[in-house]
Amino acid sequence: MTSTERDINWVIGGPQGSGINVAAETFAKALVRAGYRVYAAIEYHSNIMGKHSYYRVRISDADRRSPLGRVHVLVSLDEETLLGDTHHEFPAHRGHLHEVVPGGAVVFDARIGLNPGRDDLKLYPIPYAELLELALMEFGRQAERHRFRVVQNVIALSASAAVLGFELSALKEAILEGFKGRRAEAAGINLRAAELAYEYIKTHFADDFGYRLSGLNRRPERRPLLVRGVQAAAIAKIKAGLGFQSYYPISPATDENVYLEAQQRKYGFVVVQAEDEVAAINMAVGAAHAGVRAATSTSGPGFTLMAEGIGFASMTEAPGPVVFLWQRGGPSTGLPTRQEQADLRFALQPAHGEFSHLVVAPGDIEEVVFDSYMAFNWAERYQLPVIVLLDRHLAGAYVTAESLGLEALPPVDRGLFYQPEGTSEGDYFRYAFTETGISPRTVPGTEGGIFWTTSDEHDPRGHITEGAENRLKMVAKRMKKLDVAAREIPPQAKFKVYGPADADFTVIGWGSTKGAILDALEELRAEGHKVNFVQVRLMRPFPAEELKGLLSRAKNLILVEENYTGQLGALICEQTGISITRRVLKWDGRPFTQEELKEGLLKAMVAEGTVLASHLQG
Amino acid sequence: MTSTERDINWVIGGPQGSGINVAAETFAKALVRAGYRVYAAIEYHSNIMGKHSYYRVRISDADRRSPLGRVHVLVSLDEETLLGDTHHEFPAHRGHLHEVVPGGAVVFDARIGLNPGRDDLKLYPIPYAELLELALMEFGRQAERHRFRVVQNVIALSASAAVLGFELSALKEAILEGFKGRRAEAAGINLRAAELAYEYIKTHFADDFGYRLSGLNRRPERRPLLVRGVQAAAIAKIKAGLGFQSYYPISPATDENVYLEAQQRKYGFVVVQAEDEVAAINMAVGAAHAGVRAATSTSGPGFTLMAEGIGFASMTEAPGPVVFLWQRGGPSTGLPTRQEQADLRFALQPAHGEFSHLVVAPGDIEEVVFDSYMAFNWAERYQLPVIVLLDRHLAGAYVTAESLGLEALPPVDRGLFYQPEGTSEGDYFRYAFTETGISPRTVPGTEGGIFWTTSDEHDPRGHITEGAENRLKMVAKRMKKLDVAAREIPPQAKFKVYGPADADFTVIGWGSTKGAILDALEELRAEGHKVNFVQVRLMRPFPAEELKGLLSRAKNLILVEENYTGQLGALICEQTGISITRRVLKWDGRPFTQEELKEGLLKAMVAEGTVLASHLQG
Amino acid sequence: MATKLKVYEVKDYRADIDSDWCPGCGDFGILAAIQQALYKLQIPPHRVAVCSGIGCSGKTPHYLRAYGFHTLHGRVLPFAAGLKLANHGLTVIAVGGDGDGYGIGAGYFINAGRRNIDFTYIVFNNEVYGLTKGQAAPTLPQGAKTKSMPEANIQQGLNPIVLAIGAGYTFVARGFALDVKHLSELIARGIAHRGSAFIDVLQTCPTYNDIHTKEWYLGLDRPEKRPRLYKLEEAGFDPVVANPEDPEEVRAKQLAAITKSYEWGERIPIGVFYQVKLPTFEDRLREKGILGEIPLAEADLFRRDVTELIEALR
Amino acid sequence: MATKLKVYEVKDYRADIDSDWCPGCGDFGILAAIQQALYKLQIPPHRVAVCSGIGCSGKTPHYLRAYGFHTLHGRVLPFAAGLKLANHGLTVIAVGGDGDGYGIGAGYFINAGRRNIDFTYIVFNNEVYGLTKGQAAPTLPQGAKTKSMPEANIQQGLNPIVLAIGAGYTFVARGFALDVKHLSELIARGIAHRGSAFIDVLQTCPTYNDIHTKEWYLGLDRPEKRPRLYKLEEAGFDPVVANPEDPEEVRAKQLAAITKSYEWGERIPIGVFYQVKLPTFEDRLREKGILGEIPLAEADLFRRDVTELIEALR
Ligand SMILES: Cc1ncc(C[n+]2csc(CCOP(=O)(O)OP(=O)(O)O)c2C)c(N)n1
Ligand SMILES: Cc1ncc(C[n+]2csc(CCOP(=O)(O)OP(=O)(O)O)c2C)c(N)n1
Ligand code: SF4
Ligand code: SF4
Ligand SMILES: [Mg+2]
Ligand SMILES: [Mg+2]
Repeated sequence: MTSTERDINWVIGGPQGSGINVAAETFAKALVRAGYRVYAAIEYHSNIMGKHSYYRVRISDADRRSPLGRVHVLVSLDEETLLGDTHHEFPAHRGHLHEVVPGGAVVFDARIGLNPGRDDLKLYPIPYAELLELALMEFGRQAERHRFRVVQNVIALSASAAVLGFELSALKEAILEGFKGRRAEAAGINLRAAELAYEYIKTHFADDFGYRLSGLNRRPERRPLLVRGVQAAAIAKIKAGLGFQSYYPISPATDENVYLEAQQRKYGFVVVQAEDEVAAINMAVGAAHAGVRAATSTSGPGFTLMAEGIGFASMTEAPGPVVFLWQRGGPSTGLPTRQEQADLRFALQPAHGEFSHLVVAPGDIEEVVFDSYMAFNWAERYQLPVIVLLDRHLAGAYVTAESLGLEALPPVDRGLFYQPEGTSEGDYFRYAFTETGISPRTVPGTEGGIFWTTSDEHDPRGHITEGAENRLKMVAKRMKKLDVAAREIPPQAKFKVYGPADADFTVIGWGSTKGAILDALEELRAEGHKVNFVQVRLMRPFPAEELKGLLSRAKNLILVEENYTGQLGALICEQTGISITRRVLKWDGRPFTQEELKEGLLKAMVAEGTVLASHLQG
Repeated sequence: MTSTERDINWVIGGPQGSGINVAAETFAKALVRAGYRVYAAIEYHSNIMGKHSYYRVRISDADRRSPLGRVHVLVSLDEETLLGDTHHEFPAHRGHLHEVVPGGAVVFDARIGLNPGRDDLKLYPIPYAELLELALMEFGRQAERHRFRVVQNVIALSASAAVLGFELSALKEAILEGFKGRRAEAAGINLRAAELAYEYIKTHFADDFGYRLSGLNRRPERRPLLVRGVQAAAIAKIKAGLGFQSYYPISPATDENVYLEAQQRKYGFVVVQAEDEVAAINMAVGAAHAGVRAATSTSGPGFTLMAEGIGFASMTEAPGPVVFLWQRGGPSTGLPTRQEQADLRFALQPAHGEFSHLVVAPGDIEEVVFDSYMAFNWAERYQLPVIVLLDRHLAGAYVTAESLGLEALPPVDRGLFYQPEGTSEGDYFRYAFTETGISPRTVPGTEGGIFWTTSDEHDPRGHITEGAENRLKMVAKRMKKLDVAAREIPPQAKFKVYGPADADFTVIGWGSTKGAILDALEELRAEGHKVNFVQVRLMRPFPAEELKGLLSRAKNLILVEENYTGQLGALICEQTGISITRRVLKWDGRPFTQEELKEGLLKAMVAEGTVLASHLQG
Repeated sequence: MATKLKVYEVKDYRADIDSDWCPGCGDFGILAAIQQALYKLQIPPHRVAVCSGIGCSGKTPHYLRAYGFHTLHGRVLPFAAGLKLANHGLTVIAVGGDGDGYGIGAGYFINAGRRNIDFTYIVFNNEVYGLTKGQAAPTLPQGAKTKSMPEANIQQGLNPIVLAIGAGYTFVARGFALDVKHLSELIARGIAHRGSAFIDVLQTCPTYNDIHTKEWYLGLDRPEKRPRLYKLEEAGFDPVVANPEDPEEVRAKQLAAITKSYEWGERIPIGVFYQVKLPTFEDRLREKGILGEIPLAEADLFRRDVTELIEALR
Repeated sequence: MATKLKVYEVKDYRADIDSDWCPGCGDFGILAAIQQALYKLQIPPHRVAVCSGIGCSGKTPHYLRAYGFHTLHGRVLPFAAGLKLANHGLTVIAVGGDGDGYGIGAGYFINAGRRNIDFTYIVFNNEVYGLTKGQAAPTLPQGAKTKSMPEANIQQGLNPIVLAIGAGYTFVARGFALDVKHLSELIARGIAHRGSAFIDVLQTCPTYNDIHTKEWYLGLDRPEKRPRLYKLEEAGFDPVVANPEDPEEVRAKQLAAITKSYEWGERIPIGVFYQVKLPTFEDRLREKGILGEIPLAEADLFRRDVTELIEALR
């Protein structure tokens, strides 16, 4: 039985600000505690309150990395979740009712006179308000019914748990956790509401739902981590010795910054909220030159403002910063809270002129940790800015994982330092010409290590010069460092190959699509297709020769990207001359569901050309 | 006799601010008036006073587009011009004495005890100070000798003219022109100084200089234009109907802006000096949306700050602006006053996300006019920003030309407009989906034409929406316009082929290197080589198919670029899969001299690989 | 034009699309005030261009029936400047958040003051970054901690009125989002003012700002329930420079405005702080003979004869 | 450290490279003043980091023997902020032009005032864009026309002192480039001041600014040859807030400074306009328990145990 058939997809939807995220995350935690594996991710608008959002929790007995499109249990807090906003001049979505599988369950507010227009669903109308009223009555808090409105989430959640046959006790335990500190007083009401909803299902509906959790094997003994990319990146940065982070609020990078801010005290580093991204990047460059490991974190619109500072950092051979670029839907302000992989091309040449920098793109949690950590080693070793290219999907999706792989990380490498003999810097040249192009550095404060630096072209001392001979050597010196990096960076950080070497079809992708690709490939292989996957990780310096060999031996190539133009495809052609004629793309602002990608790949196997793989998810 | 053998290269050098540019430009004008053709360009530092600068005037009887490295007449105002700044820890140059051809002339200040270290030169030590003193005496102005210091330029110039056998009267006429208005009172002294210097040569030196102007045929009857790129671009913009230009001062774009500022009154348009380039681009986008033809002009560092605004203009489908990017030495602040072609890659993807814009790169004055003018037609027809990619060499080098080719320009095309029926915009959709992706526009102020626009993804009315279906269509709509442009833009605006179709070697280049390439190819062909030249003009949308056909038929390809990485080469490989294995590059901040390029091409013809073609010009 | 005869109703300034602001957001008040001001002045909707930055406040143009430009974060002023200079016949209103205007846009806020282009700039001052979930904005006082912030604000709040005066704005005012009538009058005055009119609007953000709330501004937290806000005009404050030629008076009025701007906490002034009639940027361009009466966007600039420019090259 | 014992001479602060400023440029005076201030305070050269923007002024660090960072146009303040926070043990000086600081850098100039990081910011105010050949800078008065400008300045000049006060700087001063002794004292005071010290320096640009020249500042154009400049301290002006806790006094001193800043033309004050002792950004970080005594750049941050963070994910 393939994963799509075996897994159970629980989806809750409602207006933004109504608390569905709390309900979903509580449920995800409860499920993990109970020994299931989950993939959980929210889709929401760039809006604070009122617009439609929904949260998918995919329940499995093995780690998954992509959302499912088909829905087994749909939990709705409003009518729009069921039928969409079709009353608008330009409706944004058609709701989720049509995504529910035959025999699937729909939990909804009994007040809605629902006509599903299909008879293959199990409908669970629940009197949210009445049940809430009951709970409040027991605590004599009816007067506060408005304030406790949000408890309807717990009611809907608990009802759906009952439908699925998930233990009430386990659910309550998870709910309780949400009410620590000053929120504790509300715990009772929430727990009681959960009980009432659970009982309501048991008493009013037959226990005959077809998709049971019991179909999945559990391993309660080994509890995995439930982690999102922003957490993984932040932890890796702390581990790497982050000393300074500057940022300007922007989705989806904000969560990483908020996480780091909360850890400043304990680990002793500084996070500064700058006035904009221009200030953020320049603060980070200043901190890097001062000798700390510095970083900044943003998404497309902010990154575009950092362009100037990245060129500056590279020109002055600053040992950093590391720039975390969490891609989102573009161009311009675009789709602030949605997924896209459209900043690769820009990240490769983020400013005018020719300069050296590194670009690495992790595809899963473990790689986020590895790359985020190594980025600092590389920044200091090669004295250049490093861009870690991630995305909204990787940032926000919770996945289960055995570990973050911190144990396996190489030691901290701070690169070459100059050891002054005397107290005068007479024979110190910050930009000395060397074999590797890397010049031993000092940090401000070092006696005998004084240097100058400038964004203008400069001589080995760091003073301005426009001489032709020096210019030729300095440009070569700075660019040479990329060749050294290309030699030293480990192969698995460049690209990875998954699946049989002799596949009929080789899928090529990067970043978070790795999840959907691996999930879909597992299914395709189960169905007898011989497919493998080449995941490109290091975008600059690009492993052109290695990849060229690999790809030219492949039978058929299929490019998979979440953008319109196929940016990795263009990069591969630029670097290897190999043009990929089968492409599965999507640019609708949503990550591939496993079904979308599988279907897209099947189409691509039949004929060359570009397949748009979108089921128009809400 | 090839052009390098026939032409005469006159070079004057001295400290910045000493007035050599006036002397050189006066001489150039005088020569043109006398019927010669000239190429004249200055090399100078990013400094206001004191650093070494020099001005080359190449004298020919046909239009040339590139500098000569060999010098026939070297006119020096200081010792550094002769021997360089070799006393510095990191000398910037070795002076120009070594560039003088055997039998060449050196005009210098008699006070310098010059030991040229070679005996094949004709030395003309001139007592600058004494001659100036004489002139001042005749006018009783000795007291002001400090103020008139600069007259030494005229003395040196006139002496060199005498050496070359150029008519004094013609020279005086040109000098006189420089003293109009409040400067008129100084005319007499300058003219007298010129006479004294001229006589000094006649009386103190034998009239036996080997390189005579008489070797060149003159056509005094047909006086050509003496024009620089900045002037050509500005005139074309005015002709195109420029209504608004915003800018922030930056070399080498400033001259274009200064030129335009001076024409505001006469032609009725507005030029605004903004507080930075972010303001400049956004002002221009606002003006474009308001319905005028808007532009901004900058170089690399400023362009990087315009990145955000370009993505915004494209996302909102503004009918412009046209962005003039005058490339200079990068990265970062780089080499502010020097030449480089290193912003192509960045101009192709100047911000995050995927959006449509045009990039066109003229290679000579005529193309600067054509592209600058057409850019506005394209911006309005396709409703997107257009980047005209030029460079410091094109901006600053004076060349002679018969005309600017304004007569041949197509009519103004403002694109599609929506004609409102009623006074309500009920049925107007600013971003209506159409066959071509182009939606008829209105401008603010139009009754019944009200629209909304946003940098967020939007629906046909211009209101924010995050719907998947609309997203898929809107992205495709915006990108589709590139296909339409690719169909409609005339072939000669895409690329041009010069020379025999069946060449053994095909040189590929772009931008101002066209000058050196054509000059060098003429010479190579004269020497019996079968070479032709493919000049790529339209960088986006890239004429991939047409070029692929052309290049795959070529026997041997040689890439020529003034940068380190070979950016056009990478673009060609990305777009056609053709990788060019012979490359002639330079990144020393100076344009190719005809000799450097010729020598480089000859090397490239013998073996594959990259040739660095630099003679380390001062 | 036909439009001359037509009388516009308030609803003519409403776009038929529902807003996505939180219930009770102060932005509703500012939106209504803008609509009423335009109605009061009877400016035809199609002669109005409303430009905005990015933020909750940035969504305003979508809810107005007028040419709407929802631009970039922090760039609304340069955009509005270009738009106005290209068509000086339009009524141009720029709106944006406090983060948009005083944070990322501070450089443009300051330098726009040096031009006095004839437009009105309305800042939605809610002391937080609303759309990004409530981080501290540049106007939030140091040490303040809203419910949305993990810890107290480490940066100082700045004084927009002082900055506006120092930058050279010729009309400087402060309004309150929930006093729509007063605010609409301020906005109408700002629009009527020839030159750059700056209006800082104290805006409540019930979702994230639990410090300076409606209750707080209205003094409902005080025993005597006396509003903290008071109106300068009612306090007999005269912000208008009678003789712009007189540097003494200009200085005096500017200082008075700055002095007033320091009042905060127990008594908070709203109303016009400063106004002076000076040539606009457009006037200066006209004076130089660069700009004519016909807006550039309506002029025919396409039959130019450039022979003179070409001949100058010979 | 050994450095403690050592006595530094002025020449120890000079880099052995010749400057490329024009003869008679005011920048020479500012350079000398910085060197003398450092000498006066005997700060070891290797403990000093001088950061600059781009412009003639931006070249300053190259001529000083100290860690020199010649950064980007308009970005010197954020760069200096990051550098200082990464190593608060260093003496950090930021320099730049008026275009650099009040034009393209205005947003950073304003927002840096909100942090009070312990550094000194010196603006070379020559009213022109020197390195780009003399266009009007944001401090040039409207209507003024230097010899380098084709026509009179169409934009207003801004008042840096008012902006600095409004932004929150805790030390605000103005100096004159050609009065090296007085300027070096101001700079020394600025460096000694804990917090962000802002010094606007009236700088002559003989090449492009023929309006506010040495002669003009010194009043040599006047019959009685009386200098236009006078020293605040000599005029008995007291800029220092005695009790920072007292909002009344703070306001009063700020207003006095602003009032003074409006004096221009016949009498131009130089000296300290305003000074108040407030917790620096570093102090605030320490208060929060985030920053320790050891500068981050010198701390060992590489043996962190993150198990707690990982366990929290289970
Ligand atoms: C360049 C850039 N950086 C960051 C963001 C993310 N962002 C969107 S709105 C906003 C701030 C909103 O605060 P404010 O300007 O005060 O407006 P409000 O939402 O409070 O009305 C930010 C930082 C962005 N859109 N663009
Ligand atoms: C982003 C950017 N835009 C423009 C320039 C060109 N530029 C160099 S210096 C300068 C202004 C110099 O004026 P100011 O800051 O007053 O310094 P000054 O030369 O007067 O000391 C400009 C615009 C640049 N280097 N970078
Ligand atoms: S977050 Fe605040 S400002 Fe934004 S809409 Fe909600 S209440 Fe209004
Ligand atoms: S241009 Fe002015 S500021 Fe620049 S170096 Fe020359 S005199 Fe000094
Ligand atoms: Mg706000
Ligand atoms: Mg200046």
